[in-house]
Amino acid sequence: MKVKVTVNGVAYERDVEPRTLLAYFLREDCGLTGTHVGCDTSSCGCCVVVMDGGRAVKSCTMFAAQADGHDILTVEGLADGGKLHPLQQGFWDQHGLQCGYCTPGMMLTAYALLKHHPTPSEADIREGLAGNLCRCTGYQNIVKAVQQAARGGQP
Amino acid sequence: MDLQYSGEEKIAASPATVWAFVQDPEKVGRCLPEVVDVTVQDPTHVDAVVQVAVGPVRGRFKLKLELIPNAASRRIDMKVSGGGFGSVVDLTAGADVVDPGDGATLLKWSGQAVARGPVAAIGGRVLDAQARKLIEQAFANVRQQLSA
Amino acid sequence: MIPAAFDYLRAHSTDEAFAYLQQHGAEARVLAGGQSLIPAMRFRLARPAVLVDINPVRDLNVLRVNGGVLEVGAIARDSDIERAPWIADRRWSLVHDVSRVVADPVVRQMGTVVGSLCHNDPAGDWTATALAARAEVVVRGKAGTRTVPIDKFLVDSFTTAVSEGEMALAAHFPVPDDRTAGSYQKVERKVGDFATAAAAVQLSLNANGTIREAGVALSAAGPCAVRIDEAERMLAGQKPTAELIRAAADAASRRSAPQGDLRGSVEYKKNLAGVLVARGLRQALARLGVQA
Amino acid sequence: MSTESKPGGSLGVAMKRKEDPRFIQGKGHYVDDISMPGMLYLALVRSPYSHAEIKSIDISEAMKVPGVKAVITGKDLEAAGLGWLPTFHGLDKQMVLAIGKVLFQYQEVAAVFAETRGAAADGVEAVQVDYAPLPVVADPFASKTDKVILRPDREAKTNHIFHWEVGDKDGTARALAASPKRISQRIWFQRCHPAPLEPCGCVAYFDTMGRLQFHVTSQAPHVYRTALAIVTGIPEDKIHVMSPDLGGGFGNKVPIYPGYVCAIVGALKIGRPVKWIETRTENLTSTGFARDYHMDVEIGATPDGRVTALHVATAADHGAFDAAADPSKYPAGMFGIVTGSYDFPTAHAEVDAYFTNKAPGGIAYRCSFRVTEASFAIERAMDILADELKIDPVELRRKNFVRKDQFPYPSRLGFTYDSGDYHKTLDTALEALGYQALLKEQAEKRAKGELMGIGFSTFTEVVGAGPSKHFDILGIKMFDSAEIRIHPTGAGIVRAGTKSQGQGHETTWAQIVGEELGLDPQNIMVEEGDTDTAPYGLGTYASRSTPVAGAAIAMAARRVREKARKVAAHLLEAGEADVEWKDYKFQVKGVPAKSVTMKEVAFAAYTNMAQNEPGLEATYYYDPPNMTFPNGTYVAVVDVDRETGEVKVRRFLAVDDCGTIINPMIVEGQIHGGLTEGFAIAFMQEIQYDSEGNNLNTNFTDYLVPTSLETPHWETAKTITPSPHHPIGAKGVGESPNVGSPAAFVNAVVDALSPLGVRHIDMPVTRDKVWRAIRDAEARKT
Repeated sequence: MKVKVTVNGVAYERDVEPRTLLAYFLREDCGLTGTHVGCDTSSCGCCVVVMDGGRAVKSCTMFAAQADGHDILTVEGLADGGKLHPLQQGFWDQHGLQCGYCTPGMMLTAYALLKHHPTPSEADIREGLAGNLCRCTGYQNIVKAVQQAARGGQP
Repeated sequence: MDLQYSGEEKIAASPATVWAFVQDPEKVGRCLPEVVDVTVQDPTHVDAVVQVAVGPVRGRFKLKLELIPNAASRRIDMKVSGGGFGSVVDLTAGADVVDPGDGATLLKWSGQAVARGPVAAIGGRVLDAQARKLIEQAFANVRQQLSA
Repeated sequence: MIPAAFDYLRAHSTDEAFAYLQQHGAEARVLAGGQSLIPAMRFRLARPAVLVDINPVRDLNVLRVNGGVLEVGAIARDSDIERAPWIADRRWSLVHDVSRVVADPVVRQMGTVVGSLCHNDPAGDWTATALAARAEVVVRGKAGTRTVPIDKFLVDSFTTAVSEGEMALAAHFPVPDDRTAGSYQKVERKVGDFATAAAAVQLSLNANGTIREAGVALSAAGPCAVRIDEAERMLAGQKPTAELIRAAADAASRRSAPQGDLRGSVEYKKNLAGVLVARGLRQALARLGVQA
Repeated sequence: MSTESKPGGSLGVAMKRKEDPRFIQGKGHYVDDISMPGMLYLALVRSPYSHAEIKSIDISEAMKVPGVKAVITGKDLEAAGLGWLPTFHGLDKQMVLAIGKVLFQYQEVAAVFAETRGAAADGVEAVQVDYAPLPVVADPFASKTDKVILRPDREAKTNHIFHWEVGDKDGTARALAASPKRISQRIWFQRCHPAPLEPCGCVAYFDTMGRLQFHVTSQAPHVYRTALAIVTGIPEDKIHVMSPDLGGGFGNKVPIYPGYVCAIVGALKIGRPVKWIETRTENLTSTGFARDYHMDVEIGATPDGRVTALHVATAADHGAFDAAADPSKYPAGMFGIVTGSYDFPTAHAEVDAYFTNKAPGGIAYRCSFRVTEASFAIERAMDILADELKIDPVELRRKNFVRKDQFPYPSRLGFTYDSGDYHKTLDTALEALGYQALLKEQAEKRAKGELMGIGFSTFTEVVGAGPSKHFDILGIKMFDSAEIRIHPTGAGIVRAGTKSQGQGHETTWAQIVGEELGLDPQNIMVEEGDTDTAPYGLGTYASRSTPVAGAAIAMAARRVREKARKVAAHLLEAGEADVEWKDYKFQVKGVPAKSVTMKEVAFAAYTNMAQNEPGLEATYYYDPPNMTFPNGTYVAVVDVDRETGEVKVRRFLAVDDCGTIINPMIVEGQIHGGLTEGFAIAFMQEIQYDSEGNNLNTNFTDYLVPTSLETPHWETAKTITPSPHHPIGAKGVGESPNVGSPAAFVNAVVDALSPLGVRHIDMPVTRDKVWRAIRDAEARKT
C-alpha cells in the first residue's frame, strides 16, 4: 500500500506492506537508521519518535500506515542545521550516553516531555523517562542532561 | 506453565452409545469448538483446524488429536497438540463414561494444558482462558450432539 | 518479530468503521492505540486478517464533560486524561491516579481508555477503575447504539459485551459530586509491568460525613477486574473509621482470587489486595479532609 | 575536576567524549544499520522443547512461502563439516543447528533465508519439525545423578563437565573443624542475562575477491577472525571482521553464536549478502547467560571475630554445552578471588560443573570471569558470620582486612594482589555516609517496629587478564596491543586490539597518548574493531581494556617518544643523552629554556630528521606481568514496607579504588551503570526454568530492566592506590560496580529483617520473598 509520511520536514512516499512497522519504515524505507529497535514487547523505548510535534510514540508498536499524512520527528531532525538542540548539547555535556543505542529514543521522549512540561523537577523527569530503558548510564546523567536542556541548554 | 481443569456432563443417551461416540475420531474432532476442518488420519488420529477468538488472539490454529480408548475402564484419553511459530500447546484430557443406572450417562472429565515457547511467555493468561474454554466446550458439544 | 500479513482498512468515520466490521466480522480487529494488539501480533499470537484503523475518525477523539458524564471517545488517549486541565480536581482523583500508572509514559500517548476496557486484561488498570467509578460503555451494533454498564460489559478474560462486528464508541464516567474523591493503588515490579495487584476506590460523602456511596474494585484478582460488593455495602451509610476500613479491606482480600506467577504467590497477592484497598480508602478520605 | 583537554596533562581530565557527536545526531553505525543491494534476511527456527529428539524437519511448505530463498538444517551444515563448533575455550563443542536432538528450549533448529524480514518470519512459521520429547534435566543436582545422559556425543558418558579446585583442602578442613565458631550457608547466585540494549547480529558477504566481509556485534573481532579461519577453513587473510558501534555488550557479545555461522554459510551458498539480527526473545533465551552458581560457603572464626578458614563448594549449571567463555586454563574463571579483601590463614575452593537442558554460556554480565559470584559469596557470608558472632559487620571486616603493609599480598588461593588500602577506602565511606548517625536512626526506627537496613560490601576484584604464562583463549595469549602514528602536524592516530561497547575508548585512549606525548587528545583519532587495520588484540571484557591495552598504548607512546628524542636531539643540536623529556617537552638537561615540543619534533620527523629514520610511529604488544586488583566499599541504606514487601533503596554510596583514573567523568559513568545492573540483579532479574525446561523470562515483560523511576540515586567517591606494575598505575573499573553492589543490597535487606531472625534471602529479593520472610518470622515468634 502507498504511505506518505513527512519525516523531519521531508516528504517520503513509499509502497509498503501493511504490516510494515513504523520503526522499520524509517530505518529501511527512509534510510534514517538513527531510530533503533531493542525489544519485541514495547518495553525499551529505543524506537521512540515524536509524532505531530508533541506526541512521543514507540515506532515499533505502530504501523507505517498509521503515520500516513502525519509529521514524524526523529533524532536526525533534532539539530537545526549545524546547531545542536539543547537536549543534544545536554546529553554530550553531562555524559548522558555511553553506547548511544538508547540515546535517540531517550532524547525524543524528553523532547515531548519538555513540550508539555517545560520546567520539570528531577522526579518529573525520572517519571517521564520511565518508558525508556538504558543499560549503560544508570539514568543519573540522563536526568542531568534533560535538566540542562530545560534550563535553556547551558551546562 | 501447566493449567488443570475438570468438569462433568450429564448426557441423555446410553453409556454404550456415548462410549461408541467418544471413540470415533471424526465425531470427537467435530466437537472441538469453532472447528473449521476435520481430517481423520486413522482410527485414533485426526487433524483439525479451529478458529480461535479470545481477545487479541485471533486466527486459525492447526491441532493434532490422538484418541486412547481403554475399554476395560470405559475411559477415553485424548492428546491434543497444536501451535505455530515456535510455540506448542499440549492438551491432555480424559473422560470416564459412568453409568449412573438411570439410562443416561455421566461424562466425568479432566484436562491439562502445557504451553511452551513464546505463546507461554506472552499469552500465558490468554492461553489459560482459551484452553479451559476449548476443553469445556468440547465436552459440552459431545452432550449436545448425543442428546439431539 | 514481524506480524503475519493482514489487510489494512482506514476508516474516516464511525459509519465507515462499523461497515468494515460488519463486513469482516471475526476476521477483523479494531486498531485504536494498538499497544496490546500490536505486540500480540508481533508474536503472531494475534493474527487478524483485517485491521480497521479508527485513528482518523475525528468524532471518536473526544474528551469532554457532557450531560453529567465525562465522555471518553474511543481514540482519546491515556495521556490526554493525564494532561487534562480539569484532572487535578479531587473529584477526578481516581481517574487521575490511574492515568499516571497505566503502562508507561510513552505507551500512554497512544494507548486508549476504551481500548483497554475492550481488551479486558485480567490485570487491566482501566477496567477496575471503571467499576469503582461505575462507568458505562457505549457500543454500536446492528440494532443501533446501546449503553452497557461496566458490570455487564466485562464478561470474562479478554471477553466483553462487544460481539463480532460491533464497536465500542466511548466510555462514560459519571461526573462525581464535589464530596467525592478516589485513589488508585497499584503495586508493579517496575514501570510498564502488569499489576501484581491493584485497587480502585471512590468514595462520596454525605453532608454529615457518612459515606453516601462507595466504589471498590480489584485488578489482577481473577479472570477480570472485580467489584467488591461486600466492601461497598459495608461502607455505605457508615462513618469512616479505622475498623470499617479494615473490614472492607478484609472483604476485598477474601474476594481476591489471583493466580500465582512470577509476580507473586496467591497468598501474597490476596493479602496485598486488602492492603491496597485499605490504603486507597485512607487516601481517598484524606483527599476529602477526613482522617480515619 | 578540570574538563578542558590540553596538550600534555590530559590524564585525569573529565574531558567530554569525542565519540558523542555522532551518537547524539543519530549517526552511530550499528550492524543493523547496514543494508546492501540483494541482501537476504536470516531468521532461525527454534525448539519449543527443552530436550527432544528431532524425528523430521519438513521444509517443503517453507520453500513455497513467497520470498523464501533457502532453508538449511543441521544435516546440511554437518555435510559441510560445520555441524559442530568448538566452544570458546576449546574443551567442548556446540551444535550450530540441532542435529538429532535439541538440548535447550529456543535452540537453533533451522535457518531460513528470505528477501524480507516478513518473508523470513513467515518461512520460520512454515517449517514443520516433528519432536519426540525426552526427559528433562533442569538443574545441576538432578544432572549430578546421571540418570539422564544429556551428551552421548562426548567421550565420558556423564553430565559432569569438570572438577576444579584450588587451595589447601586438608588444612582448611582441619582448621574449620578446630574453629570455635563456624557458619555455613548455601548461597545461590541465580541465572541472569546481560541483555545489552542492542541485540546480537551480523551482515556477512563474500566480495568479488572472494574475501568474507563480516560485520558483527563482537567484543573480540580478532579472536573471531582466527576462530572462524580454524573452523571454516577459510584462510585468515580472506576474512575481514568489522565490529562497528556496539549498543552495549557486557560480555554478551564475546561468544560466536550459531546465527553468525549460518549467515556466513548462507552468504557462501546463495552468493548474496545475509543479515541476521536476533530478536530480544532470542537474545534472552539463547545467547550467553551469566552466573547460575550454587555455592556452599563455610567460614571458621574465633569468638572475637578473627577468621580462621574458608571453604566454598560450588555446583555450576553450564547448560547444554560448555560454552563458558573462560581463559582455557581457568574453567572456573577467577573464582579463586573468593577470599576477597580478607587475610584467611587457609582456604579451599572447588567447583563442579554440570550439563543441563538450558542455554549454554555462563561468563557474561560484567563478571570478570566468575568474580561476581565469588565476591557475592564472601561478602554475604561475612555478614552471616557477623550476625553469628554478634559483631558489627564493619568491625568484623576491618579486623580481617589485608593490611596495606602486606602488599603485594599472596592470597591463599593463588593470586598476588598488586596494591590496596582497604582500611582507607572503608573509612572514606564511613565518613561520607555518616555511619554513626545512621545507626542511631536505625535504633530509633527499630524501637517503633520499622524495618531499616544498612548493608556493606568491601570487595576486592581481579581483572586485566592476563599474563601470558597463565592466560590464553584458543591458545592465543591474552596480551593486547596498540599502534600509534603521529602525523607531520602533530595530530595522530592510535589503533588498539580492544573494542569499546560504550566505555569511551575513543576519548580515554587519546588522553593516554596526549599525556605521554604532550599532544592534544582532540587531535588523536582512535580506531578499534577492524581486523584489517587494528593490531591483534584479545578484545574488551573482564575490565581488561585499560589494564592491558591502556598499558600497551602508554608503552607504544614511550617508544614513539624514544624515536622522537633522536630527532629532538638533532633539533636541539645536543647529544641524545643530554636531552630529557620534562613538562611535556624535550629539554636539554639543565637548560630548560632550550626545548622543543613534540609537535615541532613530529614535523621535523618528516621534514628535517637528519640521519634518523623518517616518520614517527610505534607498535607495542603488552604482556601484563600480573593481574590488577581494584577494590571498593559500597553501602546501601534501605527501608522495607512490611505490608507490601517493597524495599526502597534510600541511599547508596560507592567508594571505588581503581588506581590511576584517566577520565573521572567516564569512570563515574561506569560506576552508575554497573550499580544499576547490580540493583537489577539483586531485586529483579532471573532467567528461570520450570521443571519441564521452559524458560519463564523470555522477554522484557518478564526479564526486568529497571527504569529511571526504580533506579536509586548514586553517590560516588574514590581513593586512589595505583597499580605498581602498570605503566600509568591504572587498574580498570568497568566491572567493580556489578561485582560489589549485589551483596550491599542483599546485606542491607537482611540487616533490616535481622531483628526478626532472618539471616539470608536468595536473589532476586522480590516483594513476595520479603513479605513471606517477615510473615514466617512473625509466625515463628508467636
